Amino acid sequence: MNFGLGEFMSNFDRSSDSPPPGDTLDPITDAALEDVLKTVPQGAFALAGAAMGLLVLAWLAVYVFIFLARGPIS
Amino acid sequence: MTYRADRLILAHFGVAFAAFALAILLGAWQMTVRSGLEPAFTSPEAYFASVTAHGTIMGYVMPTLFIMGFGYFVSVTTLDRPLPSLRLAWAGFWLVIVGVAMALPAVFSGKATVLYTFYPPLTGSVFYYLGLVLVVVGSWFWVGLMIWAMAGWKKDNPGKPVPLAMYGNVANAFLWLWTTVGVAVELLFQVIPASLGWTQTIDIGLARTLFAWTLHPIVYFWLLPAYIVFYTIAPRAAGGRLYSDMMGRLSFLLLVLYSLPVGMHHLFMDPEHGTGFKFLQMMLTVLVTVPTLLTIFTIGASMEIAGRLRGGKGLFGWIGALPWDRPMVLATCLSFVLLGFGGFGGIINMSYGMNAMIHNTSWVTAHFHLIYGGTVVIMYFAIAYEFWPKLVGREPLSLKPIRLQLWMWAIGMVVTTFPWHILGLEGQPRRVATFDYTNPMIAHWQNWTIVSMIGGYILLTSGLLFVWNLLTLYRGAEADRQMHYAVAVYPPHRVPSALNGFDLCNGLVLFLMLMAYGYPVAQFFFIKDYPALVHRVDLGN
Amino acid sequence: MAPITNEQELQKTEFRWAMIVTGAVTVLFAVIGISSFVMALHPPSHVESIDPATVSQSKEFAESNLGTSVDPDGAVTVRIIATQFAFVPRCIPVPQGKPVTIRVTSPDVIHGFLIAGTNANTMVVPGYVAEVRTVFGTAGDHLMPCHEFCGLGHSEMWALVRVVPQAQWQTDADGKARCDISR
Amino acid sequence: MSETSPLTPGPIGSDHPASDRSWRIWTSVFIAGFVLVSLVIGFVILPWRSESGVDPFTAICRALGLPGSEKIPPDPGAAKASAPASNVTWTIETNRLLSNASAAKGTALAKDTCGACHGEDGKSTDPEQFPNLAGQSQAAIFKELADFQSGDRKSDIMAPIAQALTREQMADVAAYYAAQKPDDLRAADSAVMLKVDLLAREGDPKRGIPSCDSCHGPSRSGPEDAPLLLGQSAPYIEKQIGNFGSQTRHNDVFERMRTIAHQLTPEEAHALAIYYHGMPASN
Repeated sequence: MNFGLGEFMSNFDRSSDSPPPGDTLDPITDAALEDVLKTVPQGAFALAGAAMGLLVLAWLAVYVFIFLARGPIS
Repeated sequence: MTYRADRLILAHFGVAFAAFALAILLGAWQMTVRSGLEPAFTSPEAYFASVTAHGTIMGYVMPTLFIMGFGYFVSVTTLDRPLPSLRLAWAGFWLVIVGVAMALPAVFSGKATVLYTFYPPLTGSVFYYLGLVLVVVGSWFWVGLMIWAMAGWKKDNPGKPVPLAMYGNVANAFLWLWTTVGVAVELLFQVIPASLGWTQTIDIGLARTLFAWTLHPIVYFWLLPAYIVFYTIAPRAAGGRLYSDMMGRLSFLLLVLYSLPVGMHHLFMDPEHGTGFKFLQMMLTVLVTVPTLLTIFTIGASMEIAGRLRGGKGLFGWIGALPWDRPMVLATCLSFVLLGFGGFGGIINMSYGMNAMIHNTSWVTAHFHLIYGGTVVIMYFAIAYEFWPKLVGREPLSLKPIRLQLWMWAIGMVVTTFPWHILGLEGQPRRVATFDYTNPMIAHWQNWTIVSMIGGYILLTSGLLFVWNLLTLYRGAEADRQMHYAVAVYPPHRVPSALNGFDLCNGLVLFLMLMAYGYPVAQFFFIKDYPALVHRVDLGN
Repeated sequence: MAPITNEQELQKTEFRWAMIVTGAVTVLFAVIGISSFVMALHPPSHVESIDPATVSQSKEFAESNLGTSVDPDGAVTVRIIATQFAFVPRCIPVPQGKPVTIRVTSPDVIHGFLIAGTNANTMVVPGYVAEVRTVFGTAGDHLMPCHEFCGLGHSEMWALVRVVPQAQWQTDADGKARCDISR
Repeated sequence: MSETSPLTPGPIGSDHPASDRSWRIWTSVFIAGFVLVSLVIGFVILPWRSESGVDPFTAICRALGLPGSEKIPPDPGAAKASAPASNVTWTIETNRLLSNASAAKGTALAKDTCGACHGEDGKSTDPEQFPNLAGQSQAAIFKELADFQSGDRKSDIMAPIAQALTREQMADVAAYYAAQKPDDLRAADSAVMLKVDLLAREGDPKRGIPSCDSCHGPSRSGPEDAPLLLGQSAPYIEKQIGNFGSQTRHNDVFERMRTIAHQLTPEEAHALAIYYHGMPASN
């Protein structure tokens, strides 16, 4: 499966950010990356979503059961 | 290679961590005093001089020097060119050192017991304030050099995206320039004239509003290096790729944009402002959570890439598969956990009316120890461990003491701050040295304070272990001095100018600052208010 | 979610996450906004200036007029002075379940107080009379410590708020109510 | 391994200028709109609701924080307000009066009137009755003289003397005595039981008593008019604590000393007096 290499290769210039060839620390091959990208953000979505949801619920609980319970303020 | 900037960066880090070690000792001692276990020197003079020193070092000396060193390292390694002027960089450094050498003796001699937030009309020795002004002016040298370095690079690389780490670094430089306006005006035009005896009174409302201008964005100035490392170093350390480079640029922009016009949430309980601008700044404070929430997803995805590349399966299998043995990965994950707890404390502080529940209680102390002391400082450790081989040319002999130090810091921070949340809700006031634990209403506070103190001693051990690690561990194999930053899944080829420079950002910040602070600051020049008489605290012989 | 094969799809996931973040942030806005509107909640923001140097000469904050006073129309007003290193008065009785207005100022430096277990909380800035309006729900004694650094005596600066049930609430001839801290 | 992932740049990252301008427009519109909505809610909707029964204009002025737009509750007690404890007010004028005072002019006054009892060099001829003034805080001497003059502090001896003085003269003589060199003493901490030593240096959170040193110590971090105590004679200090406790002396603004003295036991008062009487710093 190629990534539509054809017409894009021509106008593609190597940005300074990508690892220089022969870089030992980043041996990620495109095949591995492409395979991983099949499922990637789902885990982060679930984790970040759960964390944020927990935060909002905890905030709501404190707001209603502790703050509002302690009487008005103005 | 760091283009002969190694000594400059090591000097910044060295002084920063030496001051850090001293301030950690003070912190642990203060916790012992508060726990009612009667340590030596429990006089209020000693306690509040220590609180001033702890705050001044942890708030002004250590982070400013660290961020300057961090900025020089990032600038030299990402732009792959020497600093625009090494001499100016050293000049800025020595200005900061002179400032510190002027401020700290005044604090330790008890002549400036006004805490690091000054609290006019309390007025201390002029050397304390002049010292802090020199620290800020010295850091402006760093700001100029960073902007100059990026401009020089962009001229030589027209149209190419600025490397993400440098973009965050310059964002921090602009943020710091905007941030210091408030405290500089307050010091130069209000507090220093009073300290020199030129004026008899100080307009307290104006002084507090100007300090609030600085008080919130300064914590984002401290926070940005941690975010830069989340985006540009941690993904590579975990063996993955940065999920989205563009989201990194967006987060840095939003952090600069929304951290500046929100300082008045420190003045919710103040009687010199109406509800209108407090509400506007509360609304903007809610927006400042957005870049952080975007970051936890983007970095989560980057870590997920690394985890799955190492064989992590299932929805959360990638977490276990991460290389936890690497300090940068361990620190990043611990930092996010502390960010969760600290952030929870923060969104409660900001919620308009609810601020009344916990303003100036131990809840606030817990919040900023978790966010700054936890999330940010643990990343400062990780950054130091990551940069040290590049600076001294030697790998660490073993990673075990490093991991131990990071774990102890996170655990110590949790043990110290959790009791403070409970005590905060029960109304334990801030900055009180001695409690009457025989009073049945607060007797049980002592148990929680002792737990916090134990956390404080864990932090003390961890902090000293950190300095010990830096001094002794880096004697291993020859290190590769070349710094490698994370690579994005889709490296950017061209980025819209709005995300490659700061003109739009500065324009919007100017608009927001005018809307958020225009009237609140201007009002003190035309409403009838009564300035308070200067109250000297440096009269002792 | 569809597998990512190019940058647009990746940015679509970021966009989707941004929408969820917007949703969460909107929940915060909504709860704060609506509860502030419906229950008229806002931080104490009564702006009234007073010359701190002559507070000791003022009629309203004269020694005899400090403390809790019930006006003829039943409104309860508490006048407090926060000065270096004591609240005056130190024992403050307030009726349970009735709206109370606390007016407080400082003749010297910045103070601040909170009444433990309640939402009463304010900074006390010299040059301004701060006003806090709340209702005390639970009867009993509440600690009222100074929570802003005001000098070397800050740790010993606290007062006691005694929430008196409606049945036992009584004031003297001119509407003043007092309590003794030792009992 | 191919050099890098040859994937196409996305729409937002694409390089034609249109996406660049759209970024600027959309962010500016969002921020301006957000600020506008917040202002409308913050200045119109919420204030109108929380101060119902008031016209919108006043509600907006209150939200702005314009002084004078606030509703101040009635204050029937003000009519029957008690007289101030002391007529001395720490204004800029008082400060200027004290800082411009000349110790030289004060010397003459000290020689012919005050010296007889307080000693020309500020060391009292009879310390039990007349306090030592050498090295005392100028503000404290000035305030006591002003209180003797106005009768806020009763004293048959001092009343006629103070009434003959003008405010400038009081400031001058106060400056003179403040400039005199006191004996070189230190607190007599070994002569008193520990609890009192702690009370003087660290205060007692149980009774809400701040440390005596926080106001009367060298740092004088408390109110302006708090006198230095070290070197004062023990009987004189004990008598003053007693006077405050029994309210016979009440020129302490906001009852600061009366509240504290009322809670001190006689033994504590006696021990504190000895503590501040002091002992020669040499031994």
